Amino acid sequence: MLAVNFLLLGAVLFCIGVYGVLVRRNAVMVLMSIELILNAVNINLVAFSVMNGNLDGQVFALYVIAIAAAEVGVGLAMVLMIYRNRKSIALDELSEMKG
Amino acid sequence: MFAFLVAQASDWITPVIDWHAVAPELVLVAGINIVLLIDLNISDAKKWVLATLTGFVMLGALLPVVTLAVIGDDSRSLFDGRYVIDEYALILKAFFLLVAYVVILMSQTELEEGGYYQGEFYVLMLCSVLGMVMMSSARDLISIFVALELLSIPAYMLAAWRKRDVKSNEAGVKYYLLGVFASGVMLYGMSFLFGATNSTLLTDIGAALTDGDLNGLEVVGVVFVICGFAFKISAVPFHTWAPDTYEGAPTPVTAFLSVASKAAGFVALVSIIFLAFPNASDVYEPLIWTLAALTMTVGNVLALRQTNIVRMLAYSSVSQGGFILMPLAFAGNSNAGGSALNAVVVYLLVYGFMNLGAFAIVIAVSRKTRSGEISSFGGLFGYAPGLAVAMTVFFASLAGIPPLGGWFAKFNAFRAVLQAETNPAYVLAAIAAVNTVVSAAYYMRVLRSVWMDDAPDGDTSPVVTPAPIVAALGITVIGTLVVGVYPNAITRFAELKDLTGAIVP
Amino acid sequence: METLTDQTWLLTVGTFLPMLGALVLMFWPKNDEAGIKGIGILTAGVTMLVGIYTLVQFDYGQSAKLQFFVDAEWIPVIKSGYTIGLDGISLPLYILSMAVTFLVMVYTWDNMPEAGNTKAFYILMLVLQTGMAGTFIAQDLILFFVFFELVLLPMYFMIGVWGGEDRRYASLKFFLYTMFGSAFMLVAFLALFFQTGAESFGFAQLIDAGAAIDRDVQIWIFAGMFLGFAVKVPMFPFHTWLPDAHTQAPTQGSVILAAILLKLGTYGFVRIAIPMLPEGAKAWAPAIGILAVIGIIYGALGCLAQTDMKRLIAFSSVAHMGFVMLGISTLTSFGINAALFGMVAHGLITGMLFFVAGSVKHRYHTLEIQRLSGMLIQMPRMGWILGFCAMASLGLPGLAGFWGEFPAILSAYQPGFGLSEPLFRTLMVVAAVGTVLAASYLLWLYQRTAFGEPSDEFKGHSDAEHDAADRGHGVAHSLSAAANDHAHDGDDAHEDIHDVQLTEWLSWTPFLVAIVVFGVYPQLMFKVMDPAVTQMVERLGASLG
Amino acid sequence: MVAAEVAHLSSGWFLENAWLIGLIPAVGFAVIILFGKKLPMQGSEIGLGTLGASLVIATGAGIQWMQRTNSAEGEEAAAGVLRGIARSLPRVEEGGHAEPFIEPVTKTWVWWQNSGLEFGLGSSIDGLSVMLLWLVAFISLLVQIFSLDYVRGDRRYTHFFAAMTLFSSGMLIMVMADNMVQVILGWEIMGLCSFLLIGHWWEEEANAIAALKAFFTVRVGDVGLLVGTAILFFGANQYAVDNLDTNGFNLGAIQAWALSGEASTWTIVMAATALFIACIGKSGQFPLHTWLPDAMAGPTPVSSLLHSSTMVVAGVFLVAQVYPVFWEGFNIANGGLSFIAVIGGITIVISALLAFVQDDIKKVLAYSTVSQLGYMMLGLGTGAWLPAVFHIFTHAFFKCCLFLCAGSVSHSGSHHSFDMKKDMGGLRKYMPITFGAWVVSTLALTGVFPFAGFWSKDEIIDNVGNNGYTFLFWVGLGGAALTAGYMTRATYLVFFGEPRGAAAGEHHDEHDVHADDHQLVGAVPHSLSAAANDHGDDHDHADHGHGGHDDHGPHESGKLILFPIVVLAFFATVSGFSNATPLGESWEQFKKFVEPRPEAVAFDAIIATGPGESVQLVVPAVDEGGDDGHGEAADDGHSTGCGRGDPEAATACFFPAVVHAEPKFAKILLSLAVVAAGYAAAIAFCVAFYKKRDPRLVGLTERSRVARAGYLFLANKYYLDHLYEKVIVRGVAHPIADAAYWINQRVLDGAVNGVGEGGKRAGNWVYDNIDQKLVDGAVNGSGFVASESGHAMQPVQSGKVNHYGALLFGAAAVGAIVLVILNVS
Repeated sequence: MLAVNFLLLGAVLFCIGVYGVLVRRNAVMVLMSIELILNAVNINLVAFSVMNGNLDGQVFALYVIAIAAAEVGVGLAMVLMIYRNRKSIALDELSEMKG
Repeated sequence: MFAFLVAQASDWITPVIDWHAVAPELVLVAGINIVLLIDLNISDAKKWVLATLTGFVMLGALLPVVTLAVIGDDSRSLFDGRYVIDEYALILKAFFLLVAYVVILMSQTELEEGGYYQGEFYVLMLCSVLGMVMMSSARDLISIFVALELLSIPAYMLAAWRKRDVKSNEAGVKYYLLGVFASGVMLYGMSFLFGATNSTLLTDIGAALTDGDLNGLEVVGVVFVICGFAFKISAVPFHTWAPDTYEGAPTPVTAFLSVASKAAGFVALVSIIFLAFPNASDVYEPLIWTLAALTMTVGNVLALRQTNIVRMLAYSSVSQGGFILMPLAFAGNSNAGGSALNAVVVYLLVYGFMNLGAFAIVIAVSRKTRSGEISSFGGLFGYAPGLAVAMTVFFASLAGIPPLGGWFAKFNAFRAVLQAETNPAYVLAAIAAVNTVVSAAYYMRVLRSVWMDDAPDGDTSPVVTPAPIVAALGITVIGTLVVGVYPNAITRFAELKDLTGAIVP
Repeated sequence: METLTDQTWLLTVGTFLPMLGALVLMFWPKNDEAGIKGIGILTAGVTMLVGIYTLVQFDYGQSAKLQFFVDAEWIPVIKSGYTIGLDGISLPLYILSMAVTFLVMVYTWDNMPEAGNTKAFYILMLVLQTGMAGTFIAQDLILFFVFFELVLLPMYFMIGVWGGEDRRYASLKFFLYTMFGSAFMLVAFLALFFQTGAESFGFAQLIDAGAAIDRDVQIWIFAGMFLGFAVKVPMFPFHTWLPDAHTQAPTQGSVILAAILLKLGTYGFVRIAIPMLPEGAKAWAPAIGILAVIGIIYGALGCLAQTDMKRLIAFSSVAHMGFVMLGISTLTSFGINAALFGMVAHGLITGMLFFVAGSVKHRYHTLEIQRLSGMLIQMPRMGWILGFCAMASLGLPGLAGFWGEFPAILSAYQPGFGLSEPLFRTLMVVAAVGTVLAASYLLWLYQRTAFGEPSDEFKGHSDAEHDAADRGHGVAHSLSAAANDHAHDGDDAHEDIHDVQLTEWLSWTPFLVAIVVFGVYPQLMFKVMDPAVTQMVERLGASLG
Repeated sequence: MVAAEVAHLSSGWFLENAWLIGLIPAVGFAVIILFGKKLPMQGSEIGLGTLGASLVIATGAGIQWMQRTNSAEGEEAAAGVLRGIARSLPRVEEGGHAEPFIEPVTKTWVWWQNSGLEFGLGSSIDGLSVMLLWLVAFISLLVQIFSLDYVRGDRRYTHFFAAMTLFSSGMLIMVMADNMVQVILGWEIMGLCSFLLIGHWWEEEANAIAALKAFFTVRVGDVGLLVGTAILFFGANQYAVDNLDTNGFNLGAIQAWALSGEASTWTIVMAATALFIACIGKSGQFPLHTWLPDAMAGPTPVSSLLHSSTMVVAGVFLVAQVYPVFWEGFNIANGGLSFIAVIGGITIVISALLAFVQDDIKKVLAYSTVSQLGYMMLGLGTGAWLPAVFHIFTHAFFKCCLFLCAGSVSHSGSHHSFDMKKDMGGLRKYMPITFGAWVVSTLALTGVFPFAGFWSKDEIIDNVGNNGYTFLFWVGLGGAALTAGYMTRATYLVFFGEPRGAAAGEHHDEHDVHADDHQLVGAVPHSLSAAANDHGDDHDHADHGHGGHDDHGPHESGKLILFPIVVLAFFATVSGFSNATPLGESWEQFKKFVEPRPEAVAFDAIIATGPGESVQLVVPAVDEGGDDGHGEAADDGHSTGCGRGDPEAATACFFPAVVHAEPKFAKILLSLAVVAAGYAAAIAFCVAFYKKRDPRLVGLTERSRVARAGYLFLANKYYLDHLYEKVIVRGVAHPIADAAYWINQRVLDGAVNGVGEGGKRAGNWVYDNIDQKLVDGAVNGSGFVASESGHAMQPVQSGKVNHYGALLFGAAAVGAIVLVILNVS
């Protein structure tokens, strides 16, 4: 069945995204990886909605896209802010607080 | 394919909207716009107006909640069951609004003296509260997701509110990245649930999931969704962001996060578990059991090590989360189900009072000491007995000592667990019992320095506590005491019927 | 269980009146010391009067029944009510708690601990009193638990704020220890409640329903309660908080701790654990008996090792509570009567001993036994009072202590409900040996502190010696000479060591009188307790078959 | 025993209200403590007054008890003539009917009740108790009179009298007790007073320690009392409740139960053993006797009252009181070699030997007391109940008298020293009255005809032999000889020979006396006495007396001191005749009035009115088929009586049928001879050793060395001295006695002290290692573990976003996988 391929694609994207979040030190790259995860989700939703013939999935996907945009906006703003304060966006330097 | 989509789209009926039911949300929306507009054209000197205004918005939103509670005993359901206003929802809406009101009281002076942006702060606060208020009515994956983001995204920004402060930035970024990541994981799980059950409506999902014949898709979906909210309620091992964020963020925001947004997470978790997973107890019960045990234990032992009071409170709120989570592990149990719901709600209410109170004290004292170290509270009893006594009330309550609110909350949690009368229940209860003692250790250590030590630098000038904070303290102290001495005050709320439409296992 | 419901207001008033006083004090100007003390003492006094009125109104003919019984709604959700009542078992302790608090407050008039802040001190004592009194009248598990825990915080602060050098450690230890016990106790309560499926947390229902639970479950639940109560008693090996707490606590704290707080544990056994879980009690009785006797010997040995007077007294309470627990563990009405008597007696005697220790510390600024000597020369009255209490404490017939010890030992000869006789007879003999040890450490203490000449560092600072010196001027002898020299040289580290003073007399006389009265005529208490205890044991027998 | 007839028992006010005897001094004590200091005589008058009152009542009670006894015998009392002849026949033979058991007169109130059991407090008067009541009241009164002068000016004069009075009250309460609890009450009160009075001069550490030792040692014995009471209670309770309408604490019930044959052997043996351990402690029997000599640290009146005549016989009294228990427990009936007898025997010899090597006069008397108590125990242990009790009576007089004489000597003769060798000698010239009293009492103590000791002690020895304990019989005789010996030695050292030391009017500083000899308690160090002394003017009479004042040498004591001595000496002379067995039954007042009759009593007779007021007694008549023989036939007559077989159904025995020996002239002569021998040897020894040892002696011995070289004749001349001194004394007396003393000090005493020390060590060890390290360590350890585990987890909180993310996703993934595996089949 076709849908299975979509799901596999979604899974792959998800894994790439997770991998990116876990290993990348660059804040922007992490944002990107998160976008990948969200897109994996979207693909899943759309695929399922087609599979089950149920529009809700696509509606859900639209919401996700919209909110993802908002999130990225906030995220980039924050990245900018860090950059201003410490001239670097390397995440592993963000460890003022620990323990 | 397209044709069939059109066919789907064709029979669209305009949903009937019960305006009274959504009045609280509407008031908040209106409030957001008003505050925004006023903020645009008002001199910095007058910004305090905004605080007052926001406060009134909260109370204004509380009004329809009250009327709803008074009039409507039967639950109102909108958008064919995706948005439900029942007793449970109303209690929590009221709770969120009240908490937000107290937080605003706490933050006013902080913002004025800290020289932060004020208007935006209140606007974002309102947005976040709107998200929470929606969350308590949301009964559909989509609306839950939307509400979740609505309450989270402003919170990310609030956490980073002290722009110039590196710690604050760090707090915001960590919170943001992990939050988004967690919600990504959660969404992935949701997509599976949707795929497996072909619905986003919780009750439909609940109908579709049944113990015994669950497939991998469903299990993964359930686990990921729960994990997503476990992040929100900072349950171990999804708690890592909490201490850093709490420490870095402005204290009022910390209070807001540790109470309101955590509560929102619980609200979502409760409605999902009771409505969507009632028959997936084989999956979520072990999961939540483990989470609860881990959360209370790890939170406590880590709190023992802290020297910064805010960070200690962060860990303490982690472990408190464990206690709130505890009853949910037996939500599916035929004996304990009902009282588990009560236990969670009651605990949330009490927890709100005492934790906010604790943070209010921290704010009030640190205005003088300018330090977050526990040692800086030394001799407080000497020069500010009032604050010291209030602090004693909150911390003792957090430790669960009668006759303060905390004991009743903990008692209810124990009660719900033991009502299950199963061995896992007894084990969990024993773990919790030990944890109450461990937690008492660090709460009492703080009180010890408050009562028994001398002021670190011998500075015993009295503390000036601004009126708003006094008001906040008043509300929280009274709440804590009343609940403890006469629990009926809230138990009558907690006598909840099962959530509307919940499938009783 | 039948109840008498006349004058239902009495107990509530007697219990919560101190809270009222505390409330008033809260808004009283902080610097008005006298006013604060006055209000505190007044409140306690009025409460005491209410207590006396209760004594008068109590129907001794029916002391087995709960009197002044109230059963009001409190927390319907969890089926817990405001159920209070008083019967022969709780009456003595209820009154004792009132009397002790009152007298301690009187004592405080002149002997306020260094840390100051009279206001807070009195408020805490009043809160403490409510907690203690409430525990003894509560007839509902949850209510009992609330009161039981209510005493924690005040005592924690009392030790922590007004205590000795090591107070921070001692207070936290006390708190966590007790908290630990009561956490498990709460779990046990709930388990009991759900296992019985009783329709409320009221004692009566649970006593009726408890016996129905099957044995193993009872044993487990009893274990939980045992933790809670045994820590409070404290029984070996949960006793280690006691010496620290006692040693560090201010005199007032030690007295209240010894006189009342320890009794909460034993009272819990008699009132809750044993009646509600007969099988569990029967299964645990040997263990309790053994631990109790270990406690007796162990506490005595601990005493022999002490160099600090107060710490010695603290260990002695471990030993004495051992006798109480031994009596309880026999599950006979004889033994339980003895235990209840022992509780009151120990409260009076050990409380009194702590008073004396406190006053000695107040005068000598030390409790090191080596440094104290010749107290009889320097403070004859104080010395004799100490001797009197020591004699009472080692169980001299004719003084209260004996009636706790002797019947307890006696009862162990023939334990109830087919408990192993060889075991308990062995315990009896060991306990009897314990009385000898008691004699040895108490007399040893007395001989070293009271007898002999005053040690050089304190020699000649006491009023008594000065008088002697003044009288003995004509005769040339070393002591008065020394006294004169010391008396006359100007700069002098110690202020004069006075004998017993007015407030001390006021607050001690009732203790001393009570010790003698109950010692000479124990019937006063036995008559009250006996019917209630007998009834309880009969129920036990009924459910144990 | 079918036919029965009715006898009437009279009663009277004094018997009914005997409880006052104990109560009055108790009240007196309270008064003295509270107001004593304010009274003109500082409270002493209260003590004297109350004891006087007690004495009056006791006397009245005694008289009425005799009437009560007589009233039971009805007309037969008239036929007293018969008894002169047929003295030793069982009373059955006389007038053909048995003498009934005379019920004690009891009066009790409910003292306390526990789980339905009611315990009484009051008085139960029978022959034994009324005798002792009178004795104690009498002696206490005399001793207090003595003390008036003896301790005048003492800093704690009032406390002294308070304690003395309290002691009397305690002893009286114990003696009149009708239940074990009351016995314990009195018992412990006495212990307390003993502690207070021995430590009366506690400023000196030696006294304080002696007091502690006394109390502690006795307390060790008291374990036996508690345990024994418990065993008896639970043993006898059922029987008592069923039959006698009382409970297991009641003494009568215990007696009846013990004789009823219902008691299991194990129970009764354990009970008897436990109780006797208590008596060993109280009555200073071997091996717990070591506290008694040390107790001499107390003032002399204390020694004379508590530690010789009254308190220490409490143990003996207890044995006599619950005699049936021991009778059955140790199988005395069938001549079993009882624990009691053995201990008694050992004690007699051990302590008598010890008395030889004492230089402190009070210690000689102390060991003598121990030895005499040994006699009493020996008697009780061998079934000679009557003589033993009688010996309590007589011994009280002469031993108390001896102590008072010693006190008088030290008071006026030896400058407060009690050291016979240092400070005494030749005092008879100065203190004739004291000397006379001393001699009389000594003769009484040694059992010389016709003094008191003779009638009691010889009766004991006689009966011991008669009951078949031949060996112990000889032990008793030997003891008598030793007694004679050491008393002679003491007498000689004190009153004969040349005055030495203080007696010769020398002044040595008391401090170095203390320094070189610690036995010299009794005197108070200067500093204190002066500090203590409120009124410097009557120094001369104060106990520490002449310290620092010029001294007019030894002289006779004042009247207040002499009066009691003389009175006691008188009784020491005559009291023996109150039960002069050899003179015939009409003299046997003790046998008639004190010894309970071994006759069964029907339950209903007791329950009917309850013990007490005049009752109608059902007297079982004895079948005429009984033997009518004489002598040993008498014993057969008894061999079916109480304590020799179970009593009839529905009847109870309260006293076993003990056997009374016929006095045989031979035996009397024998014992007199032994005593005489003892005297002879001792006098010879003293004369040779002490008197003839003048400077000449040394020179002579030197010459005797030379003589061995040549002058054999001269050498032979002093051969006797040589023999005496070198061979007999060094070779015999010293080694044995020294050895005994060595054992006493090192082994026994060491053991007692060792127990204390060991306890303390154990305490330290347990506290340091177990309590602090183990138990407490565990507690603190747990806290440490918690906090450390927190420390271990802190690295997880690395602060790095990626780590957090990894943790987050890892947990989710693991959870998902596990649960999938669990749930998806």
